[in-house]
Amino acid sequence: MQIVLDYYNYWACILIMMIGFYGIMAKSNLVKKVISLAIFQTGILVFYISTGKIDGGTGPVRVADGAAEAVYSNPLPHALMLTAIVVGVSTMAVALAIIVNIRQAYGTIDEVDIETMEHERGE
Amino acid sequence: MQMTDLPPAAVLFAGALLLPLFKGKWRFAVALALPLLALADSWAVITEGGASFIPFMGMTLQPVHVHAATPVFATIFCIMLAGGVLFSMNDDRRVELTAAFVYAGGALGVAFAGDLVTMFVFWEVMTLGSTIIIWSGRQNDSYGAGLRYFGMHALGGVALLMGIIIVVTQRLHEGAADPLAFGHFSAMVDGWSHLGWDNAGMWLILVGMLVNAGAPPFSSWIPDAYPEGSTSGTVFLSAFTTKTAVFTLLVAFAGVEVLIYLGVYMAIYGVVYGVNANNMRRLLCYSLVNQVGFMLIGIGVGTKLSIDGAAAHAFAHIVYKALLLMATGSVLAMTGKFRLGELGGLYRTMPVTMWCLIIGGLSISGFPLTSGFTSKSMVVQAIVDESSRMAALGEPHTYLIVTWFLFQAATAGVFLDACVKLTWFIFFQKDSGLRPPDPPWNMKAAMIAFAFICILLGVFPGILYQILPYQGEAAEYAKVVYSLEHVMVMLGMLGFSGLAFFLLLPILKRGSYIHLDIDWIWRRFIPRFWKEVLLPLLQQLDNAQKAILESLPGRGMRDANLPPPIARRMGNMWAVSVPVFLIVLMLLVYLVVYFVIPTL
Amino acid sequence: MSDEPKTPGTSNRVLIAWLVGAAVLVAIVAVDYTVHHHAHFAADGIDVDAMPEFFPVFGLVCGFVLVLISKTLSIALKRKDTFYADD
Amino acid sequence: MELIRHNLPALIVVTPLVIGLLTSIIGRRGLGWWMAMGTTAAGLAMSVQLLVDVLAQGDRTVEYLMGNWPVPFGIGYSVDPLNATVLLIVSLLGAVITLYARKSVASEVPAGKLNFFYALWLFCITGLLGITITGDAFNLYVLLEISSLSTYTLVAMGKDRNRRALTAAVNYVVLGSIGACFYLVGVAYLYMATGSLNIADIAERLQPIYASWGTEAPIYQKTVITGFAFMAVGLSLKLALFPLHGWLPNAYTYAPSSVSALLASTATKVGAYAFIRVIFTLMGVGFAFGRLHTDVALMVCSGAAILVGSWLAIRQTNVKKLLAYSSIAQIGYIALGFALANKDGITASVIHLFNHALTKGGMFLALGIVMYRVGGTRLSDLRGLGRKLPITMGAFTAGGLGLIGVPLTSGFISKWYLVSACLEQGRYELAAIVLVGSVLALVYVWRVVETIYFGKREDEVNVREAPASMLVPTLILVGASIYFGVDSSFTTHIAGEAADFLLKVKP
Repeated sequence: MQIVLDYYNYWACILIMMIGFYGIMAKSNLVKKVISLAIFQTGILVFYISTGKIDGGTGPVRVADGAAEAVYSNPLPHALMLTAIVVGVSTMAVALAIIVNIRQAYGTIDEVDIETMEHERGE
Repeated sequence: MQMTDLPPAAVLFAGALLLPLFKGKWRFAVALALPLLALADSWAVITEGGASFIPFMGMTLQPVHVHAATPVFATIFCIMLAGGVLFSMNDDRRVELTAAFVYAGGALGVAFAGDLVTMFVFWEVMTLGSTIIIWSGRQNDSYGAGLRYFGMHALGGVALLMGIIIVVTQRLHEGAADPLAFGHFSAMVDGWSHLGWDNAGMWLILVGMLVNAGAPPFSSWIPDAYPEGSTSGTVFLSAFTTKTAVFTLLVAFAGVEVLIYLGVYMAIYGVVYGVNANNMRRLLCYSLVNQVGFMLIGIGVGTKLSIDGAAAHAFAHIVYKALLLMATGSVLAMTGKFRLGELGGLYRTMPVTMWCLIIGGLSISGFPLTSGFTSKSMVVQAIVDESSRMAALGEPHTYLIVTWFLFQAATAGVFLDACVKLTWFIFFQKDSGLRPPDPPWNMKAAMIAFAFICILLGVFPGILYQILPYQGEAAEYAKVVYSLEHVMVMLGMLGFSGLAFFLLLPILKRGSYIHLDIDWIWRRFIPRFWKEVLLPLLQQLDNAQKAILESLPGRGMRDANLPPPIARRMGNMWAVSVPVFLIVLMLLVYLVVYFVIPTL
Repeated sequence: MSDEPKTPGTSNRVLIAWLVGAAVLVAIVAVDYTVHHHAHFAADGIDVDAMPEFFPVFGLVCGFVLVLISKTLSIALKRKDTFYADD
Repeated sequence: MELIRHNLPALIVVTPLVIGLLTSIIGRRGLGWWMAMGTTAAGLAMSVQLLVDVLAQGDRTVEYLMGNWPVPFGIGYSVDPLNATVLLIVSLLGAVITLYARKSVASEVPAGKLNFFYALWLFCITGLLGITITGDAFNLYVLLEISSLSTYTLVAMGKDRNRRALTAAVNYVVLGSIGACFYLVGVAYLYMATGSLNIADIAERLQPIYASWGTEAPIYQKTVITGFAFMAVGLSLKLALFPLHGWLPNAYTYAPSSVSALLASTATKVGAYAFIRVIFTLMGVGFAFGRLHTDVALMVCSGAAILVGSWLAIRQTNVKKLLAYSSIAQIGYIALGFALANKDGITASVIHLFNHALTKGGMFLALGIVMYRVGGTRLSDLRGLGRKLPITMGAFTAGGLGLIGVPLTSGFISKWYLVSACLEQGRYELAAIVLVGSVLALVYVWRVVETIYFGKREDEVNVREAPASMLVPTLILVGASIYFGVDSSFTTHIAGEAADFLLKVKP
């Protein structure tokens, strides 16, 4: 029990990721799949940022000379996650663009319906 | 440039490239000259000693190397090709002739291969050439038979390649000086009895070679594929593949006991199936298996005399088997019929063919004054000698005695089969009403030439004996080969097995039948088993799996796998759900591996 | 198919051929009786092959046995020659 | 000149990126290909120069600091024999396939999108080169995504031929993103444990952590292990190692011909490289294999990949898909090689990276010609083409022989080393699997070859041999794959260097 409480932030991240996973697996609507993917990625972002958090730490801002010991959160994960967010957004954009094309080509964005159509076509 | 710099096989490959450029008489002249040139080159290499090396992956290839048995095989391969060219020349079969040169070139290449890789490459060249010859046969089932033939030999080739890779890497790890060397596996023959990972390479090489030799359970490809060649194609086919296999076995596996058992099986199998055969060329293919069986016995016994015998028998056999197939091919060409039941009475109009067939038939049975007698009796004598040597040492040798009796029985059987039966049904029995003339001059010339060689080697065995691997032993044997006792053994056996044929004539009726062989397993049983047992079973599993999937929540998961049967399913992972599920599963597996294994 | 098929034994030449064959066999038997055969496996006490007329008898028996074996097998293994083509 | 040479590691990545950007904004049609061609040719020259430089160095490494920031803080590029080889593979195949792409792409992609196509093409190559050269774990993720994002789009551009390209692409987006995210999670865990992102630096900082294991107070044990597990799964997916190959067959099948060739010959190779780098340089082979037994997992996966991939290839009726499944099997060979972790094994792996890129690239290009001339790549489309397209089909057949591993083709060399490595480790069952894989390869190659040469065409279309601009690249690749089978001294030399380099780096 202790391990759950101590690391509640990590467990929460894992929960978010698992929700995303479930969506990717179980939803047949492609947009919902992509949204689930975004949820999954968000879980990772939160996870990363929470690794940089230090109890009682402040923002990594230079404090006046002679002030008390400056304890600040690690800024690097934040910086990295900015890049990761950009990557995630790009992924979303590409995926949605492809889905728009799928809608034009098939008239549906339901994975199961598409598969059925292709199966009937003999692909 | 000296002649010895030129690999003999290259002459024939050059021929394969050149031939399509010529027409008519020139084509004939070139095709006939090239094998003779290759023969001259072979002998130049044999007398000078070959020494060309090519670096390969830090090792050396030796494409021109002279083994003890090389002279015999190189000589006969060249003679055979020339004879086959002569026989085939009236018929314009361009593809087949080119393929025959590639095929013979491969065989000649193997005979001069000093390392395993060169041997393998030429080995596969042969497979390619021979498959094309079968395909150019234009018989009913040429295409299918060629495919089966190719499949069988490709698999044999893969076994060979696997074996070579394993053996060479083992040798590299042992730090052998010449890891690629193609020579006798003496060290492995000693530890023969157990089959384990460490000598798996050698076993695979043996299996690869045995596939080409037509050893059980792969004997059936010979009678399946060879009769589908054209009249001349089958002549070429009969000469090279099995005999090259005999050559390689002779080089690598002399003295391996298991070859004796395989040889005995083949000798008996050939006779038993031959008696039932109705297609005259298929009958000869069965007797081909029988004769290769004799050679394997010779290799398996492994004394100098028996190896000489096996090599000499290969030489003699190529000649008389080609002769027999030329004669039956002539009958086929002139009548268009190949079933024994439909022939008969041809002695009236095809006397040359008849006499050639009889000479071939007598040779294959080892009748005195023919080549078969002088070659086969060496193996017989070697079995007796080895048996008495082992008896003196007190080693178990009962198997040699049994082998000797079965060997003699098969000899008697093959006379009944390939000589008396064939001659009787084609040229005598009832009159079929057919009155075909003898074949064109070139076919006759080829037959007469080969018949002449059969008699020549029977009367003057010394000619052949002096190019055998162990000439000393052969020369000793030449003094006793025509003892009265030897002659009477053969005459008594052959004469009375011929009598048995005529006594049993009433039950030897011919019908349009084939007889099932081991290949039934992969031609009929496995396909049927797959279609009627395994596939329905898999479909049942499929339904069960679908039921499970349907009970899951969420449409994507449930319907991820749509109707396609399991055969399509595995190849169609379009749906995202299954791969994603696998990702999670793999993560779990890795975590388990990482967390559990280090603590164990 | 010209005239009616002749069966062996109806013409003189065929009769002569049969007689020559029989004479050869008789001659073989006669000569074999005079030849001394060594036992090939004397060391093992097997001397059956040194008996007079062993090989003629052996050849005859082998001929019979092999034909009978293959005919027996034939009963079980015989198929129409279109067997595999039927697939 | 000296300036360029000094900055080669950066230039090799930055050039295609910048030119790619330019390509996407220029208006003139037809210019895109020229820019791509020039860039890839320059890239080839640079990678050759880099390889020469690396082999000339005593310690076999060339270090480069981005913006001169020292290593744990800035991004460092480091080139050693292994990634110099992979760079050569990527830029060589990139250049040759670009040469080929002009006509092929013009026939498969609408004219209005050609410039975008080549922009993405260059981005893809940028990403692949970047992954190979970077020495920074997070930078690797970013470059992985650059190449992946452009690849998704390139695959989707096959939609005008077959709308199935779209579904294949969206599928690839989802799976590829998950794979990259897994890798990112892995990096996060390692960052938690070590506080560094530079691969060499992480490896150094992991040493005290490893040393603490088995003692009373192990530090960061679970963190490090979990990180490795995530990384291994993420990279297995990028590498398409069985059973995580789900995205590959359809992506290869429905992408435009040139894209299939580029993907098949470079993308998975770079994935394999990244995996090798993580195991040997980051984790250290002694820890990854010795303690965690990753090698067992890898051997099982790659053995299954060889068997299942080949088996599935046999069952395909679309030749492109058949080659795709064959790639899965070939990836098995590569993974098996480095899982064995001895000199022969790594040599086999690296040689096979090279040989398979040439062979499979050449075969996909030959299929692209079929697509160009006949309009499809199903078995029925290839029937009887042996007479109509003798050169193309000859090249395809020669490539097929290489897949089987016939002597005197490059496939033979790789398999030779691989079997040798298996035997050295006493893994006879794996040697057997490798050889069984060859038999299965024989079957699937034979199926196609039989169709090509013995199949009868129903429609008597008049098909001509392809234009030289497509034939020449095909013949270059297939010819090279044969050449390196006959004279393997170059490949074995650089692969041997790479193996020595990797095995010297002990934890």
